[in-house]
Amino acid sequence: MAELTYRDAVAAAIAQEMARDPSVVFLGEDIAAAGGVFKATVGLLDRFGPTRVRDTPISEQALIGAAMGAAMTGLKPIAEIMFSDFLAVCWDIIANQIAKTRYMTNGQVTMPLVIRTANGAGSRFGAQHSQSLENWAMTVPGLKVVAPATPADVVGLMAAAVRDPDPVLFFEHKSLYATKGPVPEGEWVDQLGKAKVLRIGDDVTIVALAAMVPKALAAADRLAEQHGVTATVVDVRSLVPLDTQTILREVARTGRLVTVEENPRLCGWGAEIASIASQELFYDLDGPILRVTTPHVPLPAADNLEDHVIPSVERIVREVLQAYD
Amino acid sequence: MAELTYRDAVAAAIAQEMARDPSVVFLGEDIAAAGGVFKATVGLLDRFGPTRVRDTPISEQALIGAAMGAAMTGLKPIAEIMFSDFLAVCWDIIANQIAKTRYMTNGQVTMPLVIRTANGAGSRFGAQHSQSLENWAMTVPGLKVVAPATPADVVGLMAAAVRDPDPVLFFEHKSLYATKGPVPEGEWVDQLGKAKVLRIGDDVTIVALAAMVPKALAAADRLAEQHGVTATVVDVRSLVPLDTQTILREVARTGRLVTVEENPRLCGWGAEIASIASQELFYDLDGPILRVTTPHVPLPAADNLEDHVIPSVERIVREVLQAYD
Amino acid sequence: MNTKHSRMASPPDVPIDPATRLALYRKMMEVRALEKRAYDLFLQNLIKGTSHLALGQEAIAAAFGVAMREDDYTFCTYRGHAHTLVRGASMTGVLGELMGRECGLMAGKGGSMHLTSVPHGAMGSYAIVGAHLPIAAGAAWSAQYRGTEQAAVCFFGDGTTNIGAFHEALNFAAVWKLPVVFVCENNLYMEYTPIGAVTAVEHPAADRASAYGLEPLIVDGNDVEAMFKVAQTTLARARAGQGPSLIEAKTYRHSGHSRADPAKYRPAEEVAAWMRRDPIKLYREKLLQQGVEEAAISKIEASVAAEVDQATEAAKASSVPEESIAMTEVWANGDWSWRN
Amino acid sequence: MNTKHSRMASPPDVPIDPATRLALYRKMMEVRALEKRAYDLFLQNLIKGTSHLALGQEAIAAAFGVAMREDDYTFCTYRGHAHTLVRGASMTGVLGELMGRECGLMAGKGGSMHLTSVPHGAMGSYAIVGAHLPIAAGAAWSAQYRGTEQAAVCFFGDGTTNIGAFHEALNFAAVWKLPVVFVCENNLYMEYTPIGAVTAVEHPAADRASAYGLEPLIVDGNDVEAMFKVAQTTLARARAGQGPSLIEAKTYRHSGHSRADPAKYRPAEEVAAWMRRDPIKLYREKLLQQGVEEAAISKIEASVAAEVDQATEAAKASSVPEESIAMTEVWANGDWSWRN
Ligand SMILES: Cc1ncc(C[n+]2csc(CCOP(=O)(O)OP(=O)(O)O)c2C)c(N)n1
Ligand SMILES: Cc1ncc(C[n+]2csc(CCOP(=O)(O)OP(=O)(O)O)c2C)c(N)n1
Ligand SMILES: [Mg+2]
Ligand SMILES: [Mg+2]
Repeated sequence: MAELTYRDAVAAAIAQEMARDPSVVFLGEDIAAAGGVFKATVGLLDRFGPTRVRDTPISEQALIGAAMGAAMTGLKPIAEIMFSDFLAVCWDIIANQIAKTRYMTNGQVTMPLVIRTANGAGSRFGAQHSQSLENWAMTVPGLKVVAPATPADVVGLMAAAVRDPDPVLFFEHKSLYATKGPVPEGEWVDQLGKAKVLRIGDDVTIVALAAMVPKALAAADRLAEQHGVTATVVDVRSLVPLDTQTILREVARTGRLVTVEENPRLCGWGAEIASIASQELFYDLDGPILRVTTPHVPLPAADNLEDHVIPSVERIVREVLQAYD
Repeated sequence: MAELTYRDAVAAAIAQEMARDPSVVFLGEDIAAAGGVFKATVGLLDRFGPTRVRDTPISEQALIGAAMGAAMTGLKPIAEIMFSDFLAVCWDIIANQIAKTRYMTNGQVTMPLVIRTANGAGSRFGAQHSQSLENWAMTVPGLKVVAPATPADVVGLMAAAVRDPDPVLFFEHKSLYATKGPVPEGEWVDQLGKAKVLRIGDDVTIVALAAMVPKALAAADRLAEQHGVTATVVDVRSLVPLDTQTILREVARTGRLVTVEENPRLCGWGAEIASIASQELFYDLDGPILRVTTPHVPLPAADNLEDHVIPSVERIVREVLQAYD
Repeated sequence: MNTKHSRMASPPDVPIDPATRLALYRKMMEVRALEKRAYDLFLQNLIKGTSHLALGQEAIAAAFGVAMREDDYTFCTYRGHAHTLVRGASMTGVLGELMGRECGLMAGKGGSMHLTSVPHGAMGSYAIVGAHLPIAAGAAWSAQYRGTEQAAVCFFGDGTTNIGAFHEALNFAAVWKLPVVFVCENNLYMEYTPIGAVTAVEHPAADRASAYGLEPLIVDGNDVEAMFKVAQTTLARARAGQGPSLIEAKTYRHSGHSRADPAKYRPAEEVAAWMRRDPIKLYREKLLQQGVEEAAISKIEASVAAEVDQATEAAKASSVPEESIAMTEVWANGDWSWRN
Repeated sequence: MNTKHSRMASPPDVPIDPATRLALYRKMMEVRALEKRAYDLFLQNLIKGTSHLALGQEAIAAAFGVAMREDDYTFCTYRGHAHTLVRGASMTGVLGELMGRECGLMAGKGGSMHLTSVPHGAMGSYAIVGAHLPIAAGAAWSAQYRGTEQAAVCFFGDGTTNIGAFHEALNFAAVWKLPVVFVCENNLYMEYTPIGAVTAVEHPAADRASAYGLEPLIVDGNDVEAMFKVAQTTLARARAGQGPSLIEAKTYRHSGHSRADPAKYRPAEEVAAWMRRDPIKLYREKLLQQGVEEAAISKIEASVAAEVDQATEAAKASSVPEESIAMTEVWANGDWSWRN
């Protein structure tokens, strides 16, 4: 096992796939010569050259459209959208074109591409550079949606995403870029659509994603140590496909479900999981389903305000105790 | 009471508000000289003239951006996005700019504008002209979201939306344009954030929106007549603000909740309501929460295929009976 | 008309050979016959939804259909029956799709606005204005990367030149020198609105060319030979690695924007003038003047008429698609499932 | 340099009066002092998040700040401290916002990238490239509709000229003849990438002007008087109902793109050459040459220095915002609630 930062894991994953398959190409703004604004793609230009690693103009529609056209004709592009908030400027290409073209053409077209993007809050960047937008992608049939929480998952899920014949939106969390963790040596490929049970408990199942995973784990520790409540923690990892088997199995076992979502509340991924559990596990539930989310407000910039709205370990603990006490 | 079509109600509502308030202006593609591609805005140009009713280029970002800039500086624009699917081409302006600017400026800016758009399936227009996208708007804090099911609600809710100081996304359903219904004579203004109980029953509460409302009513009739199941039917009308009081009261009373959504399943508005009910009414529920939705696929064009995927009266009846039998 | 070619690969000044001329005529006739039939089938309520015909604009698609290499890529719009057909897609497949039948190019799943025939290089019809310009650039990028000398051709209307994706795609393609030909079919209207009422310049495409370092190319879109020549030169330029071109072809649609539109907003004289410039009528006269036997022309016309009749019958005879296919091909494994 | 004004309202050829000259100098100094202070506060970790300074680009904002009418509208980007300040927003409000304090223009809710001061006509700083161009057009539309002869001025960078919203806004504003002045601050880089590497033309804004029926206007953005004159003529044109203008002001930023950027990608000679063309240094020399007393200049400098010191202390003394304000002002009633 090598120790890598989440940031370096991005470059390592892309390099692993580009080395393996010459049809993998990479494009985005400031990703080549500059190595990315988060320095997550440093070294790729030097290693793979300017025909495979290409800087683009500030033209998200053009670059995502180009990725689509290339994917339809034999390449496997990885496209970067610098901040997930900017998905909005090319949302038509993603939601209406990339997602639907295979279906509309009754399978004539295959769309093997990955859109990777820096998602999430915690950097005091304000309302237009901090959103958690996995649910936007989840609303659109035809998109796969992944959000890794660890360096190992960055590599394994990125590799799986690049090899997947369908379009994958790959949400990297900005506040995790500096975190470190072990990554298997050699080629490492994981599987899309598998959640991970990170901790086993009996009283409640906490389901979290991306930067909420370490917080959920910390909350589970505190619940156990200070309150005698033992929690299972599940890292969803992949929203589409969704590993309902793992999630529902754990919820059924503990009888309780808490989702921890960084997104503003309405129509977050937790709502979907809650609706599935409330339909399929009705008779197994011992108590109400709880969603801990950022309140339904845009994100403030000041550090104390941002910290106030994003779910914290304290808030997760407090809300779980309130709900189940 | 006058009998109006849903289509004519749109023009009547806009006319009512433009006649009342000279700061109301209306812009969009083919809305003026041509009266709109759905003929929902016929007569407005003649009545209010070309400085208030303006045709635009095919430039959704420009026209929605212009509406925003005008709203910030004293006007009350109504902007048309011809099909809701095209919201995607100006999603940045809507989701990142219009929705967040009041909050980011700590209230310095007010954003009184309405974006009206033709939403929904049933016209055999295929995957890029048939989507039900209310949930896209619902995911974004700072947007109000309305979807009328009747001509009276078109007028009353449009008037309320125009008078509201906040941005409102107003989803008109294409397949309802030809339907007729009574509209109060004289000035008619309704209230945002109020659901309507259309039918009272004891066994289950069916919550529906827009074109699913008449189907839910028909399903309720059939459930009563053929199966002895009596259903309350609630027309949500306004997703943000959401009238949880009315919805939860009816669900608590009947003990059961079924949502009927035209959107593809994942992260639909029904998921949000299900998650609220599963948290707040856990001990009042007598059975699992059921969501009847379009399956999570893009929409097919052929008539039999489109009919197959959109929730039908038969399917609502069948799924309700399966869930609760 | 401005037809500067200074930056183009040298235009082939060789006369168009007789076989090619008849091929051009035939392609135009095929489009005409198909579109007229589509119109009739509408009136018979055998086509549901909407449909956007290319009646009057046949020369542009036909010219490219003849000029393109088999492995080139076409990207077009909802008004794309013509562009799909000229690449070799079957009439039965096209009419079947419009009618929502199993024999349709996409078995009814896409519909009139999304005709696609990948085996013929018809890479899709896109119904949201502007989206396919960057996508076409991407296919051209792929060809460039793979070194295949394929070109991508992207058709769109005058109204499309005012949307953001147009601008992004043109700049992107120019900077990356991509082998893509952008063809603006300027039929003077964006839906019901005259293009001049919503555009800051007279020639919506050509007057923007310099913003991307490109030459303005204005062509008479109703002159199929002029179109054929500009198709050849721009395709050659693409294959030679000289980058994109932007063509503005002046033309006119004979019918309304779509099924729903009687096109009353157009001045009668304008319509009449353009009807006199019907590209098929013009070319038929020209062929006769050039000494082509009327019999050769009539033979084409009869053959096309028979073909469209046959296709109509085949499409009518085809059953509606199985409902189960509504739940297939979301993913490459054929499935639609989003969960385990 | 190309500075054709043929379609412009006649440029005022009257010399700039002494008071205005000192006002221009003072505005530049204010921006310089504020931005330097922002830089220092960063190093002291009193500013979190990110920040984009206008060091080296002061002349453009200053010229418009002096030329604009009080009720005109400014729209700018994340690199907008300068444009906000020159409209009259307080230094304390700006620095306080950067530091996330209660005294900030938006009490910390917006942050460095979203400075807004509506009472001063500073209608917001927008952090997603291109978005504010159509919004500025909308404010201009509102002014046109209300008949107020207000103008909107919209500042953005060279990199912004390649995004779709730029194209849509320019065409829209031209067709509707809106009173808006689009000011491209061409500092030669979009973030870390030289603008020439991603743009099909040499002058990213000016070479696009004709695509919207506008005159190309290239100005030395480091010459504050040249900027002032073009500001006056374009604002006059706007007020006279002659429609929008597009200015390309050539300039250079002294520091990196943002806090995180040491700007190593720029050739040393390029940086040195532009440092020699520091707009403030140039103008100081010019003022002295023109016979302005050095004392008058020093007095401005001292006064500005004192102002920024005072503002810094005031901002430091201001408390952090109450957490409760995170839950206000989503809606016009002050509330955030989405349910009853
Ligand atoms: C983004 C977007 N906006 C609006 C529409 C609705 N619409 C469909 S076709 C059309 C007019 C297009 O005009 P033009 O580009 O000239 O093509 P033509 O139909 O004349 O061939 C419009 C506005 C759309 N499909 N997509
Ligand atoms: C749509 C969008 N894409 C990318 C970015 C990231 N980004 C922020 S500033 C910038 C460069 C802008 O360059 P330019 O327009 O020249 O302005 P400058 O920063 O030089 O003043 C980029 C790419 C963004 N904010 N929005
Ligand atoms: Mg047209
Ligand atoms: Mg720049």
